[in-house]
Amino acid sequence: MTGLEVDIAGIRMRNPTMLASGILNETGRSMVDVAKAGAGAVVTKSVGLEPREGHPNPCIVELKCGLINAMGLPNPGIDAYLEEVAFAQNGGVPVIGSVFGGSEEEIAEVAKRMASAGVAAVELNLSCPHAEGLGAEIGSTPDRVKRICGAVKASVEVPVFAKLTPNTSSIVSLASAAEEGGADGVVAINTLRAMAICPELGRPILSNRFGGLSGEAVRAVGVRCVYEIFDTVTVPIIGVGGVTTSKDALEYIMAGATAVQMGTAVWSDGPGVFSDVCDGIGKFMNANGYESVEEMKGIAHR
Amino acid sequence: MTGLEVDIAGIRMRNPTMLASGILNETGRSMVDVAKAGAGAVVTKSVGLEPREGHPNPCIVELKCGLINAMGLPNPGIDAYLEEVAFAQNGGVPVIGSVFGGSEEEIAEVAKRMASAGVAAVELNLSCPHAEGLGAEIGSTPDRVKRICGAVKASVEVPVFAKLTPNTSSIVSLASAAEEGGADGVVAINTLRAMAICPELGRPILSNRFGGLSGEAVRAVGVRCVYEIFDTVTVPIIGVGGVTTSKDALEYIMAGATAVQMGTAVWSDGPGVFSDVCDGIGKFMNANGYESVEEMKGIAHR
Amino acid sequence: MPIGSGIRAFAITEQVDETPTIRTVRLDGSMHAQPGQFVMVWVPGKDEFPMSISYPGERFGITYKVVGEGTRHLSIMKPGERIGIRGPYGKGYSIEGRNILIVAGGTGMAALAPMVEQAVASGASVDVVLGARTQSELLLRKRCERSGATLHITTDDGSDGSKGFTTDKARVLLEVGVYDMMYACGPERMIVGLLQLSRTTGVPMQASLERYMKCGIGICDSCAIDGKHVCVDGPVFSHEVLSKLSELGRTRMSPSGGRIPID
Amino acid sequence: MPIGSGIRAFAITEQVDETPTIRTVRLDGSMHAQPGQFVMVWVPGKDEFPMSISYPGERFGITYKVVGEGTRHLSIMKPGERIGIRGPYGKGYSIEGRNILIVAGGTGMAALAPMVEQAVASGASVDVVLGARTQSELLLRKRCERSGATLHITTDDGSDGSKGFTTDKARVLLEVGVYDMMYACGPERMIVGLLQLSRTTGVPMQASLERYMKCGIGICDSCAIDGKHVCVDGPVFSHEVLSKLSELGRTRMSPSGGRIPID
Ligand SMILES: Cc1cc2nc3c(=O)[nH]c(=O)nc-3n(C[C@H](O)[C@H](O)[C@H](O)COP(=O)(O)OP(=O)(O)OC[C@H]3O[C@@H](n4cnc5c(N)ncnc54)[C@H](O)[C@@H]3O)c2cc1C
Ligand SMILES: Cc1cc2nc3c(=O)[nH]c(=O)nc-3n(C[C@H](O)[C@H](O)[C@H](O)COP(=O)(O)OP(=O)(O)OC[C@H]3O[C@@H](n4cnc5c(N)ncnc54)[C@H](O)[C@@H]3O)c2cc1C
Ligand SMILES: Cc1cc2nc3c(=O)[nH]c(=O)nc-3n(C[C@H](O)[C@H](O)[C@H](O)COP(=O)(O)O)c2cc1C
Ligand SMILES: Cc1cc2nc3c(=O)[nH]c(=O)nc-3n(C[C@H](O)[C@H](O)[C@H](O)COP(=O)(O)O)c2cc1C
Ligand code: FES
Ligand code: FES
Repeated sequence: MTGLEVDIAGIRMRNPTMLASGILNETGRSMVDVAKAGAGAVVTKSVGLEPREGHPNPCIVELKCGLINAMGLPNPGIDAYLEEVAFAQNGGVPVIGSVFGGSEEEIAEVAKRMASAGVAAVELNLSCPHAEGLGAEIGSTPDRVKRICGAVKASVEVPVFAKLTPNTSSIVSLASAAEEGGADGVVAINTLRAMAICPELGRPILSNRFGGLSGEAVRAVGVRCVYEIFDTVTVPIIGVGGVTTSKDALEYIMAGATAVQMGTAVWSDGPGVFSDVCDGIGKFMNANGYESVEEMKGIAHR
Repeated sequence: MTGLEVDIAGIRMRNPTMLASGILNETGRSMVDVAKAGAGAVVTKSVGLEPREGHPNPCIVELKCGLINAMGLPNPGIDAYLEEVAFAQNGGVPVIGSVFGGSEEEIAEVAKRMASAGVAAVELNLSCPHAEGLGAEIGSTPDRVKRICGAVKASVEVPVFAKLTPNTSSIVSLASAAEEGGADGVVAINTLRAMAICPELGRPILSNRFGGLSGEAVRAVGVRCVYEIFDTVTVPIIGVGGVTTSKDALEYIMAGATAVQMGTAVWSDGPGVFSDVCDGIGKFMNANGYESVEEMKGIAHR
Repeated sequence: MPIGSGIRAFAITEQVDETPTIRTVRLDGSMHAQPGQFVMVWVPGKDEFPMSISYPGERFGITYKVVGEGTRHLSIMKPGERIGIRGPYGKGYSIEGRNILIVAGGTGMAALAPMVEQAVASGASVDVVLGARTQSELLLRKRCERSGATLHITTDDGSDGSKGFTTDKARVLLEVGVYDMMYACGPERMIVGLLQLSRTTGVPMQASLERYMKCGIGICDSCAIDGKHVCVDGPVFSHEVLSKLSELGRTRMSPSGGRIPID
Repeated sequence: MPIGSGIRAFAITEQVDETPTIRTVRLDGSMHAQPGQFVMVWVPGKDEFPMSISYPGERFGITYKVVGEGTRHLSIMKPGERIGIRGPYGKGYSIEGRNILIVAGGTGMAALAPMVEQAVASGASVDVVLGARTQSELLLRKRCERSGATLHITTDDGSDGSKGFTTDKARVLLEVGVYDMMYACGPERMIVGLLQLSRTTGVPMQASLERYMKCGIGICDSCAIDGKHVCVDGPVFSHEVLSKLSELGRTRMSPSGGRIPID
């Protein structure tokens, strides 16, 4: 691995940036476009067994330094979605399939079907903070995380990444549990459970009332989580949350991330943000004498 | 109570804004100045039994939408600090004494001495995210929170407020525990555990590495916490985290807060922020036909 | 995709019946926008949906057809009651040329009315084709007449103007007239028809599309059409872009992201 | 208290010995600041502390006395190594008047050197009293001489200039000269002495204070003096403010917030 290339659980990426789940990945075509815009890999939307409309509108709130979303895991069901996954392969970068479900068995089943579409890995959404009986509601205890990872590992051949919630007193114990369950990597962080109220209307803005905070606002929390996890687990870490500039990505990498994902930055800066971030990382490496991204990984622990 | 006045656990405040603990409250004189600038009450710095220098510098990081601090609970010890508390009474607004400690007994003892200086209430810092053996390290389980509140209640006559950590999967269970332990109110939220790394230097900026995120970045998390707590506990709630404008304060009040505290806004907007926020609340009430702050409390739950 | 200002609440100043099924709501505030841009309209407790700004500027307004729960609730709200608005969003029409043809079908005139006025004000000669199912559904007709544009009415049932579709009238006009640009908003099959005319006559075109929208800010992908996002890349697209859209007139996405055929 | 830009890393370009105990470090970058403003200097892994900007502009620099761990570590850093800087912070000197007296004691000239140059450049007639314990510790003497100001040296031990304190020399100058403004930076007892002279002679004064600083941005209260915050209300204060400070020359706060007497 030299320059911007990275290897994560055997998946080779031309650069350490990925599209985060839930952003511009309802359609295969959008994922291809994001790949063309420079992402090193794309994660799909989180998909379940059956079609789901998600929460009614309003499902997004724009803040000064981020977004709150309560999409509620809308998706057409894994079988219909496989067509989009197949199309996404045209982007020429690894496609990672994000899946969710209400039980070990269900998640394992969705993961299995997802894997059949030739994804490079599956990412388990154990962390959505606003969907009843799903996401963080089943991913907040180490025991459950371990069992889910174990079940999925038993059903797919590709690497399995567990995406973890920061809405906990110890993300480290969730990461350790994922590793014990056999996960090949952990993804941190999903959104922080949050709410916005419109004073004039005297009510929460989101139809679901609660949503997940992302963007600039959460970066320092995400970097902290990755730093903590790196001290404890040995599997690779993918950093997510508030990455908009190369400096942000470097914070995650130096905290211990092998790669980073970006979501909200696609809103604030457009899909060009992937190549901007990669250019910035490249320039930083030149200016500071680093020859590979790997070399910078976790150096803030020295 | 009409207009901006509020009553919280029997403490009458001319308006619903308070200075948050740890901000411009090392000296009595600064607290008086903040009271003169318009705060309805002032909370003192968190104080322990013995003098403590806190963490070495750097102990603050400026972000685009907030601060990360790792002051590390510096304080001259309760006995020396009582002089500052006494002076603070000259501000003409209620003074709330914030205390911390490493055990039930220690916290109860500091609270007792604090109460002797004539504070209107004591606030228990069970939530500082960056001090070993203190704050959140002892305030993250319901059981411990309940016992600490019980011990303090047994040692002081004034109302007791428990300041809670958002770095948990359920702030509601901490709030319920505080209520069960006899707390007269809960304060939410303290800072989110966070980190910033300087890429050029390849290391965390804070000497303590970990710190607490405050300001704009955390408001949506704080509002969510207050909203959740209001659904469960009956004691009054004081909302903290990212309040800078009257709109922000109204979000907290409508989520269920009786009053709000401000810290980081003193940095971004100066101490004049207290009267600005109060003016804004007053104008909003006039424009929207509310006659008291109380009337707006929790209306986002309708 | 600049960072927006979030939801703002506005009081309703009046509700005006435009047709038996279409109303205009005016709001106590101002909103400056290009013709063709839209806002997300939050009817508290009910729904949030995209609507073109039919009256930009002071006391701005939107003109909506009652088609479901959200719009029905909006229609029964009284002056003084408040709704939430975020935006303006998206890319609107850009006014180009001295001879302009504007084609509006159904509620399409809601988006195009400010365009008609601004085109006339720019000194252009403006022909407007306004079509509806029947006479009583002709939207904002008086406003168009007052603007100084030349109005050509079509109705499906022949109750006013020429019987037939807007595309029929547009074909005739394009055959005899010389136009620099055609602007359209209406049902997708109308857009498809006009795109065909644009191709054969060589008159360039800008048309506004509709897709199910959730975020409105280019992040959720629910309004995607061949990788373009109606909320940020549109809703107004040029004929160059429109000609490349394989999904145009064929499929759209449901709220769950499944593909459904366009009727 | 505007929102700052956070810590930035700068490479050291050179370290220059100014006196046996004081060095100047120049950095690869630019920093525009008023005379008297300061930066927080982060010596990675060691400490972060406030330092006046002694060389503003391109290749900016600070001039520091080695007094403890942090400054000692800074002093052994080599060109190419990097430190973190945040700022500029605080309120500096405002240049006023045609006849100016500048009084610098100890490391005080670090803050005042840019002031001397700008005052001369403004066309004012500038007298500078530069004092130190002994001749070898006279700071930035050459730079003052080159500036065109009139230099008056004092040393405690009489090894150069007049024997005695800067306050003694300032008294003499104030008695014979006519000054519009006096500027000072140095030990707090010097400031107290000059404030007394300012009062008796009626010459207004601006002086820079030092207090233990943690945040540097007006939030932690550790630099408080009678409710003023040296980091944001100062470090430069006018004689009006200085005269009202009951703690001036008496007490300061330790890192734990306890009050300790000023030596
Ligand atoms: C850019 C844009 C501009 C529009 N401008 C106008 C306008 O000026 N006037 C007007 O009458 N209509 C306009 N529409 C259509 C309008 O958004 C729908 O009629 C409205 O959402 C119906 O809401 P409802 O709750 O009453 O219907 P529902 O009962 O929720 O649904 C009825 C139908 O309305 C459409 N719809 C519902 N929700 C949405 C949504 N979030 N996004 C897109 N379509 C939706 C769907 O086709 C659905 O099948 C516009 C749509 C778009 C995308
Ligand atoms: C606004 C301002 C401007 C200053 N400008 C200069 C300058 O241009 N040149 C110069 O040599 N010195 C200046 N100082 C003093 C300088 O900050 C201290 O000498 C330096 O902090 C010592 O650091 P250390 O780690 O070597 O010492 P330590 O061993 O940590 O402590 C030695 C002494 O230095 C002082 N000190 C230490 N840390 C701080 C701190 N965070 N804030 C304030 N004082 C501290 C204390 O008096 C302490 O007792 C200035 C101070 C302030 C407040
Ligand atoms: C609109 C939106 C939808 C999201 N949907 C999903 C999802 O379906 N599955 C998931 O694991 N994370 C989802 N997330 C979380 C993101 O993948 C990411 O973890 C989070 O937004 C933090 O990264 P960011 O700050 O770069 O956006 C979503 C985020 C947003 C903003
Ligand atoms: C510099 C600083 C010091 C703080 N010190 C304390 C403290 O000593 N005790 C405490 O309970 N909270 C402390 N806090 C947390 C604040 O009281 C408050 O809970 C938090 O900053 C969120 O509010 P804000 O966004 O208005 O700042 C501190 C915060 C900051 C920024
Ligand atoms: S509505 Fe979400 S991307 Fe367009
Ligand atoms: S150093 Fe913190 S207030 Fe001045």
